[in-house]
Amino acid sequence: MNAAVPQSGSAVPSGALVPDPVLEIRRLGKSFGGLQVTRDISLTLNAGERLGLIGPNGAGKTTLINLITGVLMPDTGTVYLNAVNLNGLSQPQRVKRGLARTFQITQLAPKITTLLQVEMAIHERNGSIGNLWRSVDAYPEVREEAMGILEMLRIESLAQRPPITLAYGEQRLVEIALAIALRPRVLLLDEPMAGVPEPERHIVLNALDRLPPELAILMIEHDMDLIFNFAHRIIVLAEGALLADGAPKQIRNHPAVRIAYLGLGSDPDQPMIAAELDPH
Amino acid sequence: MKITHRWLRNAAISTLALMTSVALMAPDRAQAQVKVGIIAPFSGPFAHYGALFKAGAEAYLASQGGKLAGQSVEMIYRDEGGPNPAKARTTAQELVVNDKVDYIGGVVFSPNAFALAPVITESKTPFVIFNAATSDITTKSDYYLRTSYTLWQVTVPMAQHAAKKGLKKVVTAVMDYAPGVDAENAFKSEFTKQGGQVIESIRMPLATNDFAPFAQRIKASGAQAVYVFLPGGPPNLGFVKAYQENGLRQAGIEFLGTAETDEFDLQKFGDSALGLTTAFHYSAAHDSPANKAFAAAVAKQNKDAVTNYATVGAWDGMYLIHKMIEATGGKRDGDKAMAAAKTQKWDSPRGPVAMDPATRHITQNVYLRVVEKGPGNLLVNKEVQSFGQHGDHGLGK
Amino acid sequence: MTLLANILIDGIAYGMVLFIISVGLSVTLGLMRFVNLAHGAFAMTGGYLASWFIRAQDWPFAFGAVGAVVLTGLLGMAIEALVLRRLYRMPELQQVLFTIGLSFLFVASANLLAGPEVQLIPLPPWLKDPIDLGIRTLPAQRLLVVLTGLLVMMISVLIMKYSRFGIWLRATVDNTQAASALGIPVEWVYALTFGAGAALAGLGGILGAELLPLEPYYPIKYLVLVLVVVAVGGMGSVAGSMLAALVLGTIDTASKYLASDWGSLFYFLVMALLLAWRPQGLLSPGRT
Amino acid sequence: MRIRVAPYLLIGLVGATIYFFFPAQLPLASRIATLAIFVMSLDLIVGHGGLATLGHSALYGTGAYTAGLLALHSSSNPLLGLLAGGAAGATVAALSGLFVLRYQGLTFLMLTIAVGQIIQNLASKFRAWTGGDDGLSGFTTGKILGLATFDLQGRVAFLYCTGVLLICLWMMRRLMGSTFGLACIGIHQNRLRMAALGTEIQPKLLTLYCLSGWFAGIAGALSAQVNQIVGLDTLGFELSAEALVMLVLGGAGSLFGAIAGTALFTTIHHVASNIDPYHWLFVIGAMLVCGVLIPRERWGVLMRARA
Repeated sequence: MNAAVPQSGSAVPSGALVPDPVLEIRRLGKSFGGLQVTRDISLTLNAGERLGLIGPNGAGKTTLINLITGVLMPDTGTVYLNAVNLNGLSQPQRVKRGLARTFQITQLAPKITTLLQVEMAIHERNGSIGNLWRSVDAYPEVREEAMGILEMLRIESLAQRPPITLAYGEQRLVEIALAIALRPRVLLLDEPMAGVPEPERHIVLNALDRLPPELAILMIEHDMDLIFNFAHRIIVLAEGALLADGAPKQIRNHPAVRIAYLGLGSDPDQPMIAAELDPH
Repeated sequence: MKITHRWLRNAAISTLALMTSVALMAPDRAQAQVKVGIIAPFSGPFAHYGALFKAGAEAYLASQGGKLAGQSVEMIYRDEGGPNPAKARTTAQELVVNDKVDYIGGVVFSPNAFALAPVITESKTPFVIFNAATSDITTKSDYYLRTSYTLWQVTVPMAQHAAKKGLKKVVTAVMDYAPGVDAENAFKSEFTKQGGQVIESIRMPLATNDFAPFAQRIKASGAQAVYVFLPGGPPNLGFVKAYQENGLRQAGIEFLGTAETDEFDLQKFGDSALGLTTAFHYSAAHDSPANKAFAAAVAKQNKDAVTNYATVGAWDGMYLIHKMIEATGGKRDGDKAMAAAKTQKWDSPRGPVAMDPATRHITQNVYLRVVEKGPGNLLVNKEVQSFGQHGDHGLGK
Repeated sequence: MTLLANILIDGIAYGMVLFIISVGLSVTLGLMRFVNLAHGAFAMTGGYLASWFIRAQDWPFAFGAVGAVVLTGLLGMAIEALVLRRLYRMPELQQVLFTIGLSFLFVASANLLAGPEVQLIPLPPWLKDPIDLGIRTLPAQRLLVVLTGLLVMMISVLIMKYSRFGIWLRATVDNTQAASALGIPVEWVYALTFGAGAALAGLGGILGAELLPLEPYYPIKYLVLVLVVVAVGGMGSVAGSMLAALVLGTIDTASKYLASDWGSLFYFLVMALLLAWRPQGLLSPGRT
Repeated sequence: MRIRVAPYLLIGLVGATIYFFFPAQLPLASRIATLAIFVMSLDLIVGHGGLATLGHSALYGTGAYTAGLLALHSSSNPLLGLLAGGAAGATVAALSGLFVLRYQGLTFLMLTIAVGQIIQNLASKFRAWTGGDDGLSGFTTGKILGLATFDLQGRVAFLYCTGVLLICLWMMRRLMGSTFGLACIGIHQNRLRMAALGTEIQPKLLTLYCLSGWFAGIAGALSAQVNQIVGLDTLGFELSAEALVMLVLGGAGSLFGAIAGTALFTTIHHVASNIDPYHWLFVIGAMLVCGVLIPRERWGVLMRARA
């Protein structure tokens, strides 16, 4: 697919040292009716990079995710994945090119066991999902791989349980497992902590630590503790436009961000008070 | 996906149900000498046919003292439902194989009657059709007999009458299904032969609720009369209502019908039906001792039942079965029974009738009738003229 | 020209009959999101009651009709309170099965109580005669249906838009829990709305009886007809139902004038195209 | 392995019991077997794909007419008839699916009704080919596997229908046990999730609809061959609605449930209408109403209490 593209990922980065842009967004714009919800956003995500995306409710975070994943089509601008223009490609086509996501509210097939769902993701990746005749049970290598992913996330004990029997935090992990099974280049995590009760938080945190290092991750989160610890770089969205882009430290000290979003004074020495900030 | 206990339970339940059904249906009836299976709609929108068939057949049996030709007779009724040939065939098969019936009677719908051909041919079971009116059914097996009518049979004399009356331009308006098309063809071919002209042929969809557009089309066509065929029930009421409400009568467009003023629906028309003319083989108002006896016998059997073409079809059908039992002495012998039935001639409540040995269809008088007020202020189909004996004109067309 | 006028007159008159028999369903299915396939059963109940009042009890037409409508509404409320409210949370398929089963029970009961034949509702003299429209005549009964249809639409739109009950209903349908927390008597709102839907169904059964004769199989026979109107019109939009009924009525009438030997092919073709064009219905409120 | 063979054995056992001990019920059992294939095909799209349809008889009827026309004009080979019926059903499914599968819920339901009605109207219009309301008849069915023709007792027909039922069941179970089947169930349960996995939903559903049409067509062809007549009712709304009732009665999503539901519904219909045809609707009506009001789990309790 990307053979025709000159700069695409031949150079395998170790960590985030060598910039290897896998996801590039150029001047993206989208409006609903007369309301401009995304204005001229450009950003780059490198292999192995952990990018945080924050902003108040209504800042256009979800719209941005929808534009990247192909749920919505932009009015202006372009999304590149491995230097391939994604405009006009459907959501499944983008997934096939290496773009995976999780949902703010978990989306799982409620009655299919965890293991089978992961297997399904692997079959989807392999292209064996359309096989009409061969039984699901006749792919030992897929089952093994699926089990391996569950083990990596330490949820192998959930293998035979369907999501309706799982705790919410566990369902998050299943979503992450599905995303990993797709072997994406880019993973979009849409508020992975949303709705996760306090006692289950560490499960998700541990899982995030175990994500493959070469994966590029874009995470939206309201949980400031989490995002400032997790991200290498943070971008701030406000009213549909990019407000700031920089390392966590820079963002914490960015005057405009402190006022507009973090709700703090412009003095960088003043400590952050709240872990979860939401002006609305 | 995984097989659970559910299917086991489901399967067990269904098996159980099957067995129970078998147990329920195990024959524990007193052994009669002759068995007659009647297939008719006892459920669904056409259930009144079943009721009338049953009333007619039971009335005939009772009029003979409960025995036919000295043989005790068991009547077995099976539901036809609606037009569903697959089910009709299964039903006939069960009647022949399980219940071991000697004769089959009934059947309202032509496709169902067609479906029985292989069963009756193979088992040599005489089957008397009480209603189903498509002409060529009787050609599909040698074991068909029919005591009802065909559209050709009653339409041809109607077309001749229209021509004789001096009508030149006529519109046909029929329901768009097989008997309707039969009726349209019959009228067109005979009326044209007589020098008339069918200026428009309207086929009305079976699902029609609103007949006003058709009434307007008839009115606009400039015809002197409209020849109509509709199946019994609600469409009849709808069409006659539209005929009145859209001023066709005032415009002098004559109504030439067949089964529309059937006694089952007649009283519901109210005064709007007065003066409608139809050509048909049976009127409840037919003045003869046989018809009076028939009406009395039916009333004794079921006080709600009317005497109409369905009731008389069943009554005469039972007469044929009676004669076949007589000829075979109650033994099962389809060929001997058919030989006897084919040459029968008798005095039916509708008038003198005879079986045509070639077509095994009934030859009968066709009458011109006009709807009038009769005794008790009830509407009747008054026979004003007899067109004489007619067989089925529809075969070979 | 006359042909066009004829198509329009008959089409609108027929469309109004379609509207009047489906408007009740547009309330129960459209507004309450309850897949009420027993709609025809309530329509039949209204018709049978009216027929009984007017024919057997010799009530005047208007009395009999109003009495039947009110009784049908009460019956609807009773059934809603006793059973149907347990079904709101069930999957649609379960609602389908239950209401079809209910329809079967109504069919069998009607057959048992009144026999298989058509039940007539005798019209008073003022509805019997055709009225001259200038270019042609139209039965007075049909004019009554047209007027009643317009009236029903106006009243329901007014109630939905401006009355407190309308606000309650919309709140309840949107979010029952929140509405309940706000002190809205949601159980009563549901029961009354369903009752209103049943009463409207009964009204349709009575006024539509001239074209859709009352017989035991009524609930099943005309089910598809009314479902089509509501689906094409848009969920919960009474005005949409009217628009759909008029469009479909006109199409059906036009096909009878111009292409009657194709059966109801064009009716369903147009329905499919309309649905494909506007899957949520011609007029669907609260959706952009 | 044991659990895989068990269902076929059970059906075989029931079949053998009917064949040897209740020969009187053979015609009824053949009809159940034919309908069961149809209801199973409906289960593919309703139970597995999650799309409620009321136009499934369009696929069944097309299969039936195709098999009938084939037997009438060219070959009375039953196997060829089944294949032709299946192909016709799949073709109609493919053509209509391209259109109707874009929609969901009530819109999809209404569109399937429309497609069914349109096809039925066409069949009625072209009566020169289809026989219109009189039905398509006059064709015969050749020897089954070159061995036997249908007998009056319905033995051969029963064995034939049961055989086709078992083969169809086996095929459908394989299909639904495949990765494709898994994906369809996934689409049923959560379309968002499947799209996020990269599943192209429409093509999957179209394939499923075609498979469903294939089996529905086979069922129709089987009915045509056994009854040697095809009526317009095979394309009718009533058949679609009844099949849906049978399916949900047995439990949508389970092919065995489909068979059990068909057997239960058809048998009760048969028994009830033989006892008193007038009131059979009371029975089915009460059955549906109670079936919904009393949750499945409680049926077991009730049954045990009675035993």
